[in-house]
Amino acid sequence: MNLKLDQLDQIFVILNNWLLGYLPPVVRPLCSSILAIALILVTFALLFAITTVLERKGLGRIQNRFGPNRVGPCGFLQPIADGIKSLTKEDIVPNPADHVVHFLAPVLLVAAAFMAYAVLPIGRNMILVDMNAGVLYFFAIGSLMELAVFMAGWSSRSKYSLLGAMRAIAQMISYEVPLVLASIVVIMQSGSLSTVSIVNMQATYTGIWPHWFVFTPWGFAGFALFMIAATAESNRSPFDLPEGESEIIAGYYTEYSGFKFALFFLGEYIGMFATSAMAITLFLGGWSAPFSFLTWIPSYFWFFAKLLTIILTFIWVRGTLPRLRMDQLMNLAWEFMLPMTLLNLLTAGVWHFMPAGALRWLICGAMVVVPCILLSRGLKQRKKFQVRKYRFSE
Amino acid sequence: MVGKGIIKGMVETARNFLGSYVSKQRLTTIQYPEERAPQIEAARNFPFLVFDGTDAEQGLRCVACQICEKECPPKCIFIEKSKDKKPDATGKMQFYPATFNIDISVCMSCQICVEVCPFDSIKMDVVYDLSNNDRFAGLLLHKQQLAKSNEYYNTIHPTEAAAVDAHFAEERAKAAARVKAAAEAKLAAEAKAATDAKAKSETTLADTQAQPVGGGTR
Amino acid sequence: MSDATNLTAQIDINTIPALGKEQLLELAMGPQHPSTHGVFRMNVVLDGERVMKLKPVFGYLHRNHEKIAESETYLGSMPYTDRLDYICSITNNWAYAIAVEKLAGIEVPERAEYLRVITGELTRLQNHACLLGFLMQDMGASGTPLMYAFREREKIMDLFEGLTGARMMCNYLRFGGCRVDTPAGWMDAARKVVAEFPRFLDEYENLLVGNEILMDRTQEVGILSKELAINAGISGPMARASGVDYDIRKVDHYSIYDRFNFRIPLGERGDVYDRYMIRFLEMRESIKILEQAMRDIPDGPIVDPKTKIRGFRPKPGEAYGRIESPKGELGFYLVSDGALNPYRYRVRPPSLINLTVLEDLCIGQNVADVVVILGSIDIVLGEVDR
Amino acid sequence: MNVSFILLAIITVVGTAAAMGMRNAVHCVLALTVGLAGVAALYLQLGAQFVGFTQIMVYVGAVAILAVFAIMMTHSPEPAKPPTFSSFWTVGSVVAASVFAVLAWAIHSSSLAAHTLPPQPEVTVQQIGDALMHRFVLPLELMGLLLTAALIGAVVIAMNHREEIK
Repeated sequence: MNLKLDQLDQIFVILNNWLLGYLPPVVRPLCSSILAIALILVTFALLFAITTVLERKGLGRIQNRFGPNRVGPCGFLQPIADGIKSLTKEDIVPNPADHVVHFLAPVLLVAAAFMAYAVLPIGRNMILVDMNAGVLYFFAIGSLMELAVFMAGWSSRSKYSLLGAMRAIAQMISYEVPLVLASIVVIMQSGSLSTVSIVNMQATYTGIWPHWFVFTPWGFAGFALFMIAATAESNRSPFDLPEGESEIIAGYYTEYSGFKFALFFLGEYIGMFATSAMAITLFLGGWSAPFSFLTWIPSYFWFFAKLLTIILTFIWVRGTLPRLRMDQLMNLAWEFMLPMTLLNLLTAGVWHFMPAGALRWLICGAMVVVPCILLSRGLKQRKKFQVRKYRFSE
Repeated sequence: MVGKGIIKGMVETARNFLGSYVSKQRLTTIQYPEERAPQIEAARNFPFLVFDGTDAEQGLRCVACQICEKECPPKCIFIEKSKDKKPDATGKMQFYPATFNIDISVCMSCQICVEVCPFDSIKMDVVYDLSNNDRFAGLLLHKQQLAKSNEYYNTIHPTEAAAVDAHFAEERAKAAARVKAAAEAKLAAEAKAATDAKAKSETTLADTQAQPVGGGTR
Repeated sequence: MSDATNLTAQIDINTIPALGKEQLLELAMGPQHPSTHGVFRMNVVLDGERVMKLKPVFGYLHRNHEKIAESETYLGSMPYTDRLDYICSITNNWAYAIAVEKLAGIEVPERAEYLRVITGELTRLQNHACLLGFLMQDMGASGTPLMYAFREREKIMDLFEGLTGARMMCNYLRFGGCRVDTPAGWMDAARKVVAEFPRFLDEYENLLVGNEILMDRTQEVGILSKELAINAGISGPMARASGVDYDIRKVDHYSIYDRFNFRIPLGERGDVYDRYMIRFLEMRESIKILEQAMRDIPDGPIVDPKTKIRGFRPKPGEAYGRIESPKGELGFYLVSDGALNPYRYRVRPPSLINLTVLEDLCIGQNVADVVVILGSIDIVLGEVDR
Repeated sequence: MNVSFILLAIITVVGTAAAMGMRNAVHCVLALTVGLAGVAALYLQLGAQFVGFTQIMVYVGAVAILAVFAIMMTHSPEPAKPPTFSSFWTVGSVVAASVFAVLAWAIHSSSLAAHTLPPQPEVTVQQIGDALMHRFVLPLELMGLLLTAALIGAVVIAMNHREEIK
């Protein structure tokens, strides 16, 4: 029984090896990577399709309406209709636009977004490349997306696109700092930049409890900070200023239509999944099960379950919050996120050198919570915002 | 503490998310082609012409007095009076509209034509799926499309139609009495009928003003 | 403020005291823009994202309302007033009816006055609910508050349909009363809607009133000083948010408003948050009025029997009728020369006059604030352009 | 060498050459980005993952963006049309030639030129970290101090600027 479950867990690895067995050894590495890449492309494109439906339906339910429910069972074939629509739409390129760059921007965006998956362990032994510098690779690829966004905004020759691109780049650069700083605590603790060894470290258990980094004070703070920064990095509400539709139409992709527009959507969602997957890898134990007695469930199931949970949270947040303003966004990054991530680094160091026990928990917890409260209170007081009382005239 | 308001909001949306699955109060959407909103009696959309009996040509109540044409604020009604006469709803000989067109692309559903009509012949319809491929000819409704039976009127506005029917029954009874009287005094009949018609139109007018059409008070 | 005939009006960039011309970005927000509340254009000059100058351009929706009314009978203009501020048609009817009643000296029966107050306050509820939703939409809240507001508005519109036959273009009031009386069961349905409305307000309060992002976005943004509000003739909730204690329901005591016990909320700062909250609090006061009116409504005729539907000719003279519409002071000025149609017909639209201070509110703010400020003014382009 | 090296070298050279030759400043930056990415790929080909990714992150992600920002801040809508030959060419060639000479001398005199490459050990990030933390700890800490000071300075400037607006 146990053996069979293990086989189920490793089914993709086994299938891969079995298929490659029929090929001459010379082409095996190449074919193996092509197979894996194709699988990742298909899986995450499919996840994108499902997410669009889930998002629209979820937002619909949050807003007390149905959401798409006409195409296919419960509207779940809606992405196919959307895809056909965007494929058959006319591809309009503005006349003064820089045609080459205008064309390259969505391609680069999607390519960069997909490249990030190379170092994300989707399941046990399921990773494209186990790199020594995996985390570094991820952030390096992430910075390519900024370039794509700039290219889109600049090449459109539209003021709205340009404003959107400026906003997007400023936002992505600002939030890359806390994003990287928030993930450094994990690297400090695990002593490795390899995503595989980071997950392997977390996939051990004390009793039934896993050693996920999120279950430590610095890990929790790091996770929260990482998620806030990731929301901003992937331009999700409430940080969706670059495409703030009520202000600058659609931001940097205002002048895109048809399938290129769809590619931007694809790129954004794929990027969002990638950052979420990175958060899972760094803090939520990657593919490891939340309890030791649940380890018999295949590892990739846990990975996607965690990913879906994060996506649903993104949708929930989007359905609730209004958008921030540019200066407030920047203030949040530089005045709250940055000091907090730096303090979190210190906390992680203290945690590392203190003996395990309740005292360590207490001190490190205080080191995270107290500055957070002080900082947010200080910011709130300086801005003087409050729920006001009103006078009435009879 | 920063974040309290945000968390409160998140709880509220979660409540609505779940609530939309259990409570009809939260999910008010009606799935249009399959489900339809319940018919509201007072609803109004575009005008139509009422006819009595089965023959739309013969039973048409409209006497082509052209008041509605004159009073219509956007001037979307076009009437051409007939040359000959036919008996109207109370059996009196009247003109009838040779042409009666309403351009519903111009009509703004204000119901003023209904309020000013002294003959209870133009009423508001409730149909709303009137989309058409031809935006000019397709939205110009002619007499044949406009004429709808009194039974139909009774189904869409029962209270109002009952009042109108009662009024007509009274008028018909009066007219019958008049016919009877006319048979007794044949000579004076024609002159008398002329004055009666005038009087009748005035009483109807006063009636419409005192108790406007459309309400449930009558 | 703007020249409707000169739609291509551009800003003379040389008049702006700034670093230099090449630093500035001219941006035409609208007429095709998601958050201009209709067809409206703002020619904005930006330094980065700061607004240095703003020129509102309107008139895209101009449809000759006043001139049409001068060639139309008095009654014939009534349905056209629905289309001024198409969110609150009944209050438009009301202001026009008051003007004509003053002109012709018509009395309104008791029950009709109560019906007017009830429908008018329901209109205020739905207008304010929608406005808060639209404002949040402009702030990028992906439509959730707007959909909640629309859910409630739907209930009020169902009431309007049950009473007047139409959901938006009610065309309900007549000179000297109302067009129809309430059908059976309507008043109970209305009581139910009004009784349930506070629940929506509580929900709204939970969702947004304490929200930090909302406070950050709206507080100290778009401040309208009390002096400017008075000098520019601002009225309605916008003036009251700046602390001007001016509500025509209290000032004029028109209709039967002096019989009801209600309060006027007043703001201090005059920023977007105050304008937002004043409307929120006004809804609570409206509910109070509605509860009292529904309790006290007497039986009786609903229209003055003396008024004629056809051939209505007021004596020569002039009259100005005004009410506190949800957006501010809505007035109609009529001159009669004894004919079937008014000699002069003029609307004092609150949206237009409140909009005139837009540039003063926006200068120095962010682009993102411009749409929020515009949203907080609460305009309906049907009324601005007429 | 092998095919991939030649390919990457061509990309790098073409990219940097295009960066010099193109008229539109933004195109130049984009071409330069291609060149820098090519260099990063060369690093990766040599097995230096850390350096390669840092190259992408710093040069493609940050420096290129900084460059386009600088161009956009000072941009004029029409790209200026400088004359094909300018007096700066001589100066430029002299600088280029001297840089080339210095580099060529350095390569020539170094042990690399001996054509006897020692078996390359796999350099892991761990080793780089160890080296930084033991042998080069003082320079690293100094650099870190400098950068942290810069970062805090940036924050302080940002904070002051906000109050100035008010």
